[in-house]
Amino acid sequence: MLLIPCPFCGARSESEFIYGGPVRAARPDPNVVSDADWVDYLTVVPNPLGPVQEHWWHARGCGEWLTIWRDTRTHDIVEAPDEIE
Amino acid sequence: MRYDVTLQRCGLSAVFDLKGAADALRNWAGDMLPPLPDHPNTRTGGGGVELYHIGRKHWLARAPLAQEEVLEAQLKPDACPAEISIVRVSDTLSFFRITGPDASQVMAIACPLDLHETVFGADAVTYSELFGLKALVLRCEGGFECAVEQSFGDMVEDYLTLSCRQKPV
Amino acid sequence: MQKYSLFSLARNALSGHRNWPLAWRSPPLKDRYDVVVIGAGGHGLATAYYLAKEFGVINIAVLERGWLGGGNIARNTVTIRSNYMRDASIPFYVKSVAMYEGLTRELNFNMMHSKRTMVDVVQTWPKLRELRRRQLVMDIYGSTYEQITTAELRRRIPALTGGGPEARLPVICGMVHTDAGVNRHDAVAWGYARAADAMGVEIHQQTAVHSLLRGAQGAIEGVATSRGTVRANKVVVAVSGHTTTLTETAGLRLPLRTMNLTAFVSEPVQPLIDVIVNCPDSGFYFSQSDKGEMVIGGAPDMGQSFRRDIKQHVFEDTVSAMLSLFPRFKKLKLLRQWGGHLDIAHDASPIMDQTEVPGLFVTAGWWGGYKAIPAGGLTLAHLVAKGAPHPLMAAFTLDRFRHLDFVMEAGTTTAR
Amino acid sequence: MRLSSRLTTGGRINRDRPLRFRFNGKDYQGFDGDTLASALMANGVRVTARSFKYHRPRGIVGHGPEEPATLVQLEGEDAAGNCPATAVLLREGLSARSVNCWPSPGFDLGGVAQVLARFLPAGFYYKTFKWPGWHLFEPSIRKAAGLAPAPAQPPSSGHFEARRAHADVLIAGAGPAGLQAALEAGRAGKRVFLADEGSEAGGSLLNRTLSIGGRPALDWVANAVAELCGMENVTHLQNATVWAYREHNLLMVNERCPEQDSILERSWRVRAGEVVIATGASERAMVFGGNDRPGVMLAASVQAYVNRWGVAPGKRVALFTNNNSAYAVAADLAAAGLIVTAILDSRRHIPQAALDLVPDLPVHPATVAAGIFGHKRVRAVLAAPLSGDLAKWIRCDVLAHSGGWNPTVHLWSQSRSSLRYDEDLAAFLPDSAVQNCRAVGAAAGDLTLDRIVAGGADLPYAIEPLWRVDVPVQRGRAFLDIQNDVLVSDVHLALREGYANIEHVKRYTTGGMGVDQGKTGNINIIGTVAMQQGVPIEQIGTTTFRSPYTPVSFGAIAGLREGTVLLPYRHTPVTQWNVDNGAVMYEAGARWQRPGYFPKPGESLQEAVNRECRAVREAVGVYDGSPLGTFELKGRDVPRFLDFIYSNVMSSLKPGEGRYGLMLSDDGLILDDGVAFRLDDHRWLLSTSTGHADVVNQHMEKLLQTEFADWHAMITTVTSQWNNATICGPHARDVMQALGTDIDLSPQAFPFMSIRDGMVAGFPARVARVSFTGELSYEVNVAPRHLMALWNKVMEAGAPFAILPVGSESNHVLRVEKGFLSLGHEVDGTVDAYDLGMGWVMSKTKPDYLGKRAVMLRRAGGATRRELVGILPQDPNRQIPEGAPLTPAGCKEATEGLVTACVWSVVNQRWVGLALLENGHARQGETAHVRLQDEVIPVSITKPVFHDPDGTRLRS
Repeated sequence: MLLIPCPFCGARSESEFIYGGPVRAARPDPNVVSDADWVDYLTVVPNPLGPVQEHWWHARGCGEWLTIWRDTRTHDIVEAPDEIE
Repeated sequence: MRYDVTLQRCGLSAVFDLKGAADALRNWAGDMLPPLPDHPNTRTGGGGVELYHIGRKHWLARAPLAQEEVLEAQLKPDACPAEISIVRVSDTLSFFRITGPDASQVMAIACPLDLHETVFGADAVTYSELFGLKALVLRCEGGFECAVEQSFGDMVEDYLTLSCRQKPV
Repeated sequence: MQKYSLFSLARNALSGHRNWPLAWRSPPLKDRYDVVVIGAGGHGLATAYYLAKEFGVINIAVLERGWLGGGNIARNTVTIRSNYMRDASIPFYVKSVAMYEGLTRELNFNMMHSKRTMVDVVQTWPKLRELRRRQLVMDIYGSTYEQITTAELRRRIPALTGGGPEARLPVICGMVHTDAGVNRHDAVAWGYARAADAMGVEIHQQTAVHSLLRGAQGAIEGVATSRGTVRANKVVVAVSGHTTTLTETAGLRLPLRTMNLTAFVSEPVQPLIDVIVNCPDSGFYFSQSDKGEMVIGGAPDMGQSFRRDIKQHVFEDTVSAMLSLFPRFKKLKLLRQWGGHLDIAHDASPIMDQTEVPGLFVTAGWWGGYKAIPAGGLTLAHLVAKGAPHPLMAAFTLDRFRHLDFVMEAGTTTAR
Repeated sequence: MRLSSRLTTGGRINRDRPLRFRFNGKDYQGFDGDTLASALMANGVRVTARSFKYHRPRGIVGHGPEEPATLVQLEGEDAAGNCPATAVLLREGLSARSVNCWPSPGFDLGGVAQVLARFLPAGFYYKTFKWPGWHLFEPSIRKAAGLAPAPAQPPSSGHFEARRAHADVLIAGAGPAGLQAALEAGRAGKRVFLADEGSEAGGSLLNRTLSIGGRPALDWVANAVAELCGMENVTHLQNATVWAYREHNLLMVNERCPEQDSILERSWRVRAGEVVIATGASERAMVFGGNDRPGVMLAASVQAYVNRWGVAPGKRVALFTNNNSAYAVAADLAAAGLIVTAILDSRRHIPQAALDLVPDLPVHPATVAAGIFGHKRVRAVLAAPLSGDLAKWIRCDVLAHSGGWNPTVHLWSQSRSSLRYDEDLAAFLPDSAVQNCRAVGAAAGDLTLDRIVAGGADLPYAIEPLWRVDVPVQRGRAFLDIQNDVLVSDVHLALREGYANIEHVKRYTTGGMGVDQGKTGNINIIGTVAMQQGVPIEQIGTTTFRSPYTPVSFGAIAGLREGTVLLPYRHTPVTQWNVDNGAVMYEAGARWQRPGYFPKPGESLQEAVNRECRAVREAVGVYDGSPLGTFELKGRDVPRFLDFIYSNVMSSLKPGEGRYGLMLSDDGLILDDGVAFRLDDHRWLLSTSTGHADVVNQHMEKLLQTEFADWHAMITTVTSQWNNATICGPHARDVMQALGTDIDLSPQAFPFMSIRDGMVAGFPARVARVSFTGELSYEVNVAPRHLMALWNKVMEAGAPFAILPVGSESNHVLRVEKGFLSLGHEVDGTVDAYDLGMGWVMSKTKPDYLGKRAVMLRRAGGATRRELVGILPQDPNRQIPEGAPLTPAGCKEATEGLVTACVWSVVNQRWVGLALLENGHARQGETAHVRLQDEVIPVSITKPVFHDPDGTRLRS
């Protein structure tokens, strides 16, 4: 169970959060992008053996959506969001 | 042997959900509310009203139920400007009090938070978990106060009862 | 290949077991093969075996970075079943179950296949509706699924004493899938390895593939390994969990995410449960091994991970769910737990195809691919040898993503 | 033979508190402070178990959780199986029985397996029992499986508890190193959590006779414990095993017999800033012929029984070692009055310091134990000089052996920190840490007290590894794993057959896979493999150290968390009324318990549902719609936000108006259907399906916080602030009037799909004209505190119109008659709005919204679509099971659709259904075929609406 740094609440137990998936490329303009690129955007996500940037929702906390960089090999959080003060 | 605590299921409080930029809120309701807490997950109080800073640009104003109509009249949820959101949520929260020497032991069963006084001080208030449910947790005289979504009230009562081996008073 | 039998066992016993031959060789690594299979797990070994047996392709190297049979096949809960929902899936799994039942004879290696049926413990009406729906579609393909009363359910699983009328989710009824079974996962890996080796397939352990090599025209040309370059015009990637790690070295993007699935076993106890128990509404399933251990699995953790980790809260949910239906297990002890990583496709259905890189084949997205090993190996071998998809796996090709025609089986039971 | 082996003095037992206990049906007596093992030994019970595969007689080997041989099952109140006798604390009335032997360990019928032993080498299962089929053999083989039976029922009294703790430092182990670390951290004011698996602190010091600063080491322990006890910031637990080390310094602790007697076991989930691993070391066995015979024991354990429990495991003890630690043991035994008949040391050169400890004892350098004489107990050991000189038998009733020491690195390894092989200690040691943890004391390789505590006096440690005895004169079987009966020859066979990796060896031979997880034996298997392959041991590596360190009961892991915490339950203010009025309640999504139907006595489900449906169609009904997800949205950008998340246009709504819409995911799947109302310029109210409320909330918050952070929209969940009673049916307006309201109810002033605030029956209310039944319908929302009162008034006001409460079953029938979709039924992840005949909901004017492009792309693919149709069984009285497949001409082949719902229509007096059917829209009027297991049912294909097709009633 991870200890996730929430910018508002500080480090909290993973059980308070809902996983929001890896951060994807910016959403292309669906009116200009090709079919292949659109499918790629919709279905392919980064799956690195190493740090991945991902969304977490502090659903049973302050409600913040935050992103962290987490190493998929060790689960170490290698980059945390800035704290709010 | 059972834990040395007193468990109470509390009645309704008047609660208003406040969202928006701090100064926008001050402009609209500043004089009717205590000063906005400036640190995350802390609270201020005054005039029977408590103000909990429980999220980014997010506060809860809480007062005895008797003050609900007065607050509603003052805060005017329907009339407030587009920049801020004020919603009456008094019925949404079901409050419990766990007090007594073993209160923190019972909380350790229910909640993952580190509630040690050096970490969770007298003015601390935050959303966390109670038996896996989203819950408001704060310190009160001699123990802790918690609130869950009203519809889960009965379940949390059952589980607090189970945890401290005694019924609420 | 030395024939294993009671007689060979007795004969060897008299010579102090000093004359057993190697189960497989460790030949020198050549620099070229017709086919290179990456990954000596269930799917990799089965693919190599059927390539040799069914399609006469024997110049094959199976490259394994660790020890053969050491990946997910060493970590799974050996549940073999065919109770799926879609026309695209059911016949494939029906075939796989049938192949498993004949595997001991086919490979002359005791798989200890035990066709002991799976019993679903149903606790919600929507789940019952879904399982009934499956029952009627499965019947079309000859797979069995029958509803039984709660009384019958409790008779078949006496240890199921929870879920009474007062329970949070009272048991409604059971569904019985008589085709389901379990077997010995090590035997599957070793049996395929031994049989493939006997036909000339080379298995190279401790041989890590670092990258895929493409030629000037972009077609696959071979692989770079910890023991040097190995050339082949056909390369099969069968490395559950690490699929994208490898395919990215060829500039290929696949709709796969890698995540954790954990399992655990109890202390060995005397026989108590003789079916596979699946509790989809509570979120766990288990069976009792011949050694007496309860082999228990739950839901995966959705986060991406290569850590082979155990998520304490996910684990506790599974244990709590189990105790709510099997309270007598409170004093039963956890003996061993582990995690495995597997990859899941965007629509949670498997991917078996030749990729846009000519000559590069993948078999991936098998969360719970154990039950699919024989049919997966056979149909992939067909694709590799003939260049055209086998009808049983046509729905699992990458082509479905071109128009987002997903195969939606996700979450159809807890037992994956 | 029942001679007492209790020494007259000594031991940390309370001789004034005798305890009676039963073992295998015989009564014995021990003392407070005993373990079951020490008590059995004191009573002269030597054969205490039988082995798993060969059923050989076994005795007690160790003194702690590492015990490989003697497993017992506890009977009675605290029934539990497979417990090492060495870890069971003796208490009054304890009743235990050895596992895996019948009728008794002394006379075990299973023993015949020994005769067959040569036919049962490693892996023999794989080679045989194949013909005619495994199923013929499995039952009998399963009978032999397992050890103890599973506990027959949960503990009848007492309960388990699981709680959290937070600490600056967690220290695993309260031996000298752990106590030392706890004192330092405690004095520095840190929050310390100290957990030790033993019944008292002190670790190995409890078993030995060492001194610190010239005074008994146990005085130092007592002082340390007392000082820690005085520190507010220190939590010190005994009988508490740290069994798992997870990511981010989360550790699991299992506390047995905590202070409250009502608590059976307690687990702690401890989040620690730093972890100190002070778990000590465990002694490993020597591998030689007959090393499993009762009386062959670990040297340090013999020492422990003498010093800690005042028990003499035997009268005449021979020792066999490859390291110094056994010399301190010999000295202690001699001092306690036992006869030490020989010390066999495989080393040629023995350090003088060791010899000085035992000036008068017969030491045999360069000599190994090569066999044991005696079946159910040791009578002599065969001492074989490595020189090849004549081996000779030496009398003894106990052989105490020490193969050296393994630092207990389980937790270290579980933390994913690395190990290295240390040549000098011939053991794997902690190397580099990957989490914030450190190992201290014996766990870190500091095996002697002087290196741990200042002033500690101890014999320097030195070892020359001997992985197995390999001399020609050796006789008897040499065991590597005495719990799973794994022999050296088994490992050789595995290697011979190519199972060369240590993991293969483990799996092929089952070595180290027993309840003890190979704590004493694994290293010897690794050493044996290394010897056989002629490679250095570090190249072989270890097998994975998995949690738990020792077995933990599932009850303790779950604590209170049974079904209900996993599956919370939610109530509305009307829930109890429903129950009191005979409703059949069940799960209705999002954890809500809702009434299914309200049967009268003797009434069937169908009869009750028909009655409720008729009420709604012909008069009036009411249901509790409170669980619907409700959200208030506020802000300037709400309109464009709603236009983006709904497939149709919401921004054009005027205050007071509402609109039904679909939410799609960006890959074109239907996420939810619901209604959006505009309250005023900047305030909106969203109503979602019950089951998807949380998902929709997450979806909206994610978009607003991650994609459109600059858009100004704020969401407040008001599901439990506005509960409702939904009044539906031709007489709904009459009931509203009777309730009394200041809202103008005329269709002109308050039309379908609009919302009004006002007073209803004296309560502040928010009334919405939505309809899930197809009838005139008012959703009266009030604060939950008022709902019950409102409900009673509704029943009152409705009485003249014969109002009935209606449950989910009737709602289902009513919506099917109208062809309204249900996410669980018609929407199963494959259909889109066009398939459902709702193309109108897919805006043509909006350039972009979630799911638009995906749906276009998917349809452009040209794959055959399954489209929503109505079906009428050609036999009107024929019900069709929901989910039944439709196949071409009803043949047993690939399906072309399925029946999503089939209900008895009270308005049509026949069964009607909805179905998804390939190209269904174009097949109106045709016949389709439902394929059941042994039946084909023809159905006519119709439009998916069976009541009030143009919606005049719901608009009325």
